[in-house]
Amino acid sequence: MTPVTVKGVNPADVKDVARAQTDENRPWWVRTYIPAILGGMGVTMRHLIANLRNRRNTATIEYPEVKREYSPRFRGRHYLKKRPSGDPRCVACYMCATACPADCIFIVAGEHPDPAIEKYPVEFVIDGLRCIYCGYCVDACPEDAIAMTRDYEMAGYHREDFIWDKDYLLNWRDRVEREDGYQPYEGEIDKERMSRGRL
Amino acid sequence: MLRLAPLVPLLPLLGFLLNGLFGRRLSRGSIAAIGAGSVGLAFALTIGLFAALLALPAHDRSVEVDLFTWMSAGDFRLDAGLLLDPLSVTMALVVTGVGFLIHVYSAGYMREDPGLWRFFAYLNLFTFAMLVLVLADSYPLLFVGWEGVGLCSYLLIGFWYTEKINADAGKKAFIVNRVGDFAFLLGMFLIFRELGTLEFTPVFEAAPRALEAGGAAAFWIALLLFVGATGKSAQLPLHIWLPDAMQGPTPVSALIHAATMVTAGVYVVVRSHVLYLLAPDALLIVAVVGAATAIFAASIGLVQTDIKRVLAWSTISQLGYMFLGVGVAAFTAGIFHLVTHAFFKALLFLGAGSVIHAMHHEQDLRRMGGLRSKLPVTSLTMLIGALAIAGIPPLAGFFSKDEILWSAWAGGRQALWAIGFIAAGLTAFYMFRLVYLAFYGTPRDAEAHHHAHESPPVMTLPLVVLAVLSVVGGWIGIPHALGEPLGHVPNLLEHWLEPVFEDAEVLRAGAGEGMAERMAEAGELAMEYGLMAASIMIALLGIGLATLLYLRDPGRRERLTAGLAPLRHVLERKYYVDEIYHAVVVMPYLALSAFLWRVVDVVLIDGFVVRVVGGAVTWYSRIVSRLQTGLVQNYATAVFVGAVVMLGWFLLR
Amino acid sequence: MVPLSHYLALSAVLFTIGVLGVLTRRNAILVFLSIEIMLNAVNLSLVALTRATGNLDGQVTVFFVITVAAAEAAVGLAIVVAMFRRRETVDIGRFDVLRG
Amino acid sequence: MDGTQVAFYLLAGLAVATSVLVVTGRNPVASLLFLVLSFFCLAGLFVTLEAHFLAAIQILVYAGAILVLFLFVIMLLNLGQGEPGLGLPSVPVLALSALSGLAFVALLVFTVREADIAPITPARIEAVDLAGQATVGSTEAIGTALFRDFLLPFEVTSLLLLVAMVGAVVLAKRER
Amino acid sequence: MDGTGLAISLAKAGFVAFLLLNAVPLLVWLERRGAAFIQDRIGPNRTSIAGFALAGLVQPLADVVKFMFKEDFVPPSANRTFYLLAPIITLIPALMTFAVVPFADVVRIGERLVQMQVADLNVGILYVFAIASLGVYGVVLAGWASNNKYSFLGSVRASAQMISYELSMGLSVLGLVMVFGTLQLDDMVRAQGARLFGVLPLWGIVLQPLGFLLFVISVFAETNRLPFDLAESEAELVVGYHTEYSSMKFATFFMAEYIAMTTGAALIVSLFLGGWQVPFVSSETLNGWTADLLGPGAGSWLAALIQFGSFSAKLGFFLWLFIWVRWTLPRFRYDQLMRLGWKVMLPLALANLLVTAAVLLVIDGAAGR
Repeated sequence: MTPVTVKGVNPADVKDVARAQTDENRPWWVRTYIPAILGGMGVTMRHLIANLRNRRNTATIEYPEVKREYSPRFRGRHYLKKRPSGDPRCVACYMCATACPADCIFIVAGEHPDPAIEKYPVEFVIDGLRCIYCGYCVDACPEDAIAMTRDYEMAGYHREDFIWDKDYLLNWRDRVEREDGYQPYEGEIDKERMSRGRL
Repeated sequence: MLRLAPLVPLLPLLGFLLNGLFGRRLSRGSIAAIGAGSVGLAFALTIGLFAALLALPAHDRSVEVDLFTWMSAGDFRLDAGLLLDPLSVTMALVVTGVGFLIHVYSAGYMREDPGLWRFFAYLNLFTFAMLVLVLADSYPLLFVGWEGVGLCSYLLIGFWYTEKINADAGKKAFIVNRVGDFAFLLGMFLIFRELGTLEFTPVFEAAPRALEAGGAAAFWIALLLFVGATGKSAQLPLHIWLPDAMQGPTPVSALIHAATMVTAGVYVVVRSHVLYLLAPDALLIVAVVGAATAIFAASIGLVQTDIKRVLAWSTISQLGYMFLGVGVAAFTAGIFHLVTHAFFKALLFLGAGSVIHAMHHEQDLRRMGGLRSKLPVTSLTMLIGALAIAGIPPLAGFFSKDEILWSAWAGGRQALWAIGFIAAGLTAFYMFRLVYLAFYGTPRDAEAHHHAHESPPVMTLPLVVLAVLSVVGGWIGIPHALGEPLGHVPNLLEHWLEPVFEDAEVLRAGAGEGMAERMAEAGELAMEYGLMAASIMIALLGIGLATLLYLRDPGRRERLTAGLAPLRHVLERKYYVDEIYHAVVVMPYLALSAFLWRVVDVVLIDGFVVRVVGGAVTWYSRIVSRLQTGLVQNYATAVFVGAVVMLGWFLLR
Repeated sequence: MVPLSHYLALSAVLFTIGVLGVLTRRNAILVFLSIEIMLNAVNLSLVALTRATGNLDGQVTVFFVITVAAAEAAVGLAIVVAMFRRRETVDIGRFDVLRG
Repeated sequence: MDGTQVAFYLLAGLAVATSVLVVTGRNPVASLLFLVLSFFCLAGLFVTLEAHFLAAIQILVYAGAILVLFLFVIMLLNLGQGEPGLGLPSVPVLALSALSGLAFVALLVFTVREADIAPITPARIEAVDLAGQATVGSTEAIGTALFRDFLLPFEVTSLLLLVAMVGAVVLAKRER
Repeated sequence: MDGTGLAISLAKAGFVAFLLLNAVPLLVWLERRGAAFIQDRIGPNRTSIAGFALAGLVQPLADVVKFMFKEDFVPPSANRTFYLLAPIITLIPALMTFAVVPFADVVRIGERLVQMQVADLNVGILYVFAIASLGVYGVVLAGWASNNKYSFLGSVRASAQMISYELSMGLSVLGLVMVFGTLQLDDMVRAQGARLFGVLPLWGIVLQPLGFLLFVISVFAETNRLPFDLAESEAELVVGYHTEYSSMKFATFFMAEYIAMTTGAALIVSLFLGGWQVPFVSSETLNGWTADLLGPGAGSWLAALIQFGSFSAKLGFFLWLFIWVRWTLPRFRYDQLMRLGWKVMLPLALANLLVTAAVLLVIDGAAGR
């Protein structure tokens, strides 16, 4: 039998490792596995005692009271930004709906009374159950009208609760305080880096 | 202390279990330590037993240690137990002591063998079985040990079983032994029929009362037991297995086929001496067979070229001596020779093993020579062994052999004495032939000689110990004739064994032959000295002849052998015994088998019986099968209804 | 105290129930179960007789009966399984030829 | 009517009832479970006869091992639902069996009544206990009997079990 | 048996049943909290009654309520009778086994000496094995009656496992039976009051260390606890034989497992750790002290209480061991399990038996029997 050689590995070493791992070459007390079992039980017991002494080790976050601090760029539930007048900043350009990979944004455009603004969304609906929270809509928006929050507590009793219409998207943050999450990039754009796929 | 006696056999058994079950996983060092250590401990314990027995008054030195009820069927009840008396303890000392030395030696000799664990397991098992044999308190238990040692002998002869010749040798030993064992069993059954028990103490108490001295029952019991002994101790005509047994590893040859197992036959006869004294005819047969074997084997030993086979034939011859001694009712002398023989023959075998080891498994004497310078310790110890077996005073062999010869003479068996006497000369000759061929002269195989080297201390140490024993071992049994002038040196062994043979004295006195008188009559000191001198002379003569022919003048040897070619041929073919057996036993057996197969089976049974019976059944069943529905329940219902009817008839009648 | 005869009568009744099971059922498993009932009926009488006579042999026999029953169950059920493999049924009415 | 009597009649009734259910049942699993119950009753009866060791063995070996084996086979062959063709047999066979069965019981009971040795009374128990081994039915007594008087049968039984084991394996092994 | 005796027996049985059934929620709590702490978590601590969460102890109560009120669902293809019967058959043997475990020395009530043990059977340990061997029925029936292949596979595995390890369990105890020369648990416990060299308590674990190890492992296997929980291996068999069980029927299996655990631990304690023996204080000494303190009647009660405390402490340790091991060791593979059972445990148990017999023989011989 020709020995299998791997580049950069001395076959002699491999043999030694392989032999060291066969059962036959271990002393009998090791092969009863009792020392190993006791060692393992020692590990678990150490953890238990450490956790009994102080709770700082525990990984648990006691959720409703304590909340995990997420990244400032966390992509949670969307909201629509308002103009000072209270109208949505959205101009119903369909950029976000086009960019959306999950196809979850539904917009009906309407003529805006203000001639400075061409259009406005008559309807603007996001299907929260289809949305994959990728943030492309935020990037796509030319008007900085849509942004994301750090809200992840999205529970509901009915599927309909997750169809967020324009009114809801504009106003829900007034009812619940939520920090801003992912925002459109506002700094200089390095074209070269972008071309390499990094912003 | 005596209560610990069961541990003596149990320790080797434990060693066997440890090595046998876990040997594969143990290191070679621990295997040897377990193997040798268990026997060493047993030896130490045996010494303890010996001391404890010695502390008792002489007449109480027979202690039975009950172990458990072995079997009970109807009125027959047999307890397994150990009998500790001077005889059995002497044997146990030899078995464990020599056994221990050989175990130690084996650790060196078998060091590189892959089957080391198996080897030590078998050796330990053998030691266990042998101890059971010698310590047993009944014939059945003795027989267990007897068969156990036979089994181990078989296993160890065929230890290197991958070669057919070894396996065949093992089988031969086993089968030849069966013949003897069968007779032994018959002897046991006969004892049970006549005396109703098989335990030693009651048997020997009842025997003089229940058995007529010189009667047929006693004769047959003694003879059958002796046939068993000839099988185990390789006496004529069942000696053929022992030379072949040399195929086993050399320590095995030393332990089993020289020092212990083969002497079991002697032990049995001595143990049963009460029965033998009741059957003088059987005793005579023992003596004759012993003497015949002694000279027969010694003569074959003259021409063997395999170093171990020389020793094997020598062993057979020496066993013949023991039987000769026992056969003239000199039981002490027999046991004495057994003990000393164990020392020097084990020494010779181990020395031979050392030579073989040095020569890289070369056993042919013709390819050795000049090894003295290469193997100083081995050659020196071998020389001591050869001197001891040749019967040169004051080495061990001299005292024991001479006592046997003297007993033969004094017992009125001058003819037997003469045979033994000549055999002693032959012994001295072939032993020195061996020594000269192996260690002296010029190397005949320069290549092997060049590579030869002395064995490691673990092998030479047992040699040295045994050599010392071969020198001083005889001093425990210095005859009165010599002891008195030397300042009242007592015959320790005789004194020690005396309680065992007390009853023998009584019986002997009453025996019809009147041996005691004859012994007294012939027991003149002058005669004894004379015979002693004669046997020294013949030993020296044998040595001198060997020196002349093999050391000084090999040319004369050539001429001599040319002149004696036919005799030499006969000796080399071992008197054609194997061939005779082949012609007388094997061939007829094969012919009978062929007859049974071709004629009885094929023609009679298959041709006639089967066809007729089968036809009849077919015809009948065709009629009966109409009743069969094939449903078991229908039959069962019929049976049940029938049973109810019968029950009703019986109960309501 | 219950008289011995009551035990023996009970044993007889149980035995007969077992016999009838063996004779009438065609499911091999149930036949086996019925045989077990018979064995146990006999065991009961043996134990009762042991109690009445003070001779322990009866109880020892029961011990052996139980052991043998275990052996019988093992072999019997193995046969049933082997038969089922061949015939896809345990109806002993279908096991009516000596050929496999 | 003392405790033992109550226990006897209760257990006897239950044993007969469950045994009948075993024999007449349609579903093998049900039959088997009734048989377990029946064996429990028998174990109870053994206890009333002071045979504690056998009672324990009865449950340990019979209920705990042998019947589990049956259960396995029933389940593995999937006979649990009962086969339609395996109900009770035809009327003549049934009648014949029932008749002979009745006759059998009648005969046995008749015999037993005739051959009644002696009622088991406390005095008698005491006499038996004194005469016999330490306590009839104790583990020790049975062990002594097994290993002294019945040693050979005992060893033979072990051989029988080995043979049965080998036989079962050979029989049930799938042929290749 | 007179009225008082009957009442005492009933009281003892009631006490044991109460103990066992209450052990279940405690164990559930211990298991969940223990697991959490071992895994650096917190465990249940939310449920509370009037603001008292009692470190999560209220959670099992909530669980009980939940089990009781959940929908009692029977799979349509299941065999209804046996499906319903199986959990009960599993629970009963688990409960019954404890009957022979003694939990304190005798107590004096008036003139009467009362054994603190529900049933003092002269086949003691044999009874335990007999009843334990019935546990397999529940498992087999549950798996088979569910008519679900995972359940069935689980039950076949579990029963094969239980039958295999029953052997080594029985054999590992036989050594101890030989040493003590009795089958009765209370005699065994009493015998363990002796001392070795006047120092070491002569507990079963000292006499039979190997037997102890084998027995503990067997008990783990018999109770289907990790690392031997092949029967329910969640990953492959979706919890095995009780896959199809829900609500109170599932809870019954759950209870059976924990009660079996308690019983197993009680057996380990009684056989190998001196049962109710207080270490270094013999029962006589203890009774003497308490009698001096309170008089013979009440004194025996106090002594029994102390002994019960000792028993409970040891029991608690082993119950904890069950949990501890569960959260330490991974599950065996099935072939490994069988190999361990038949090729390691059984030969070891037999060897242990042989060696014990040999040693006893030698000791008896040396004692000049």
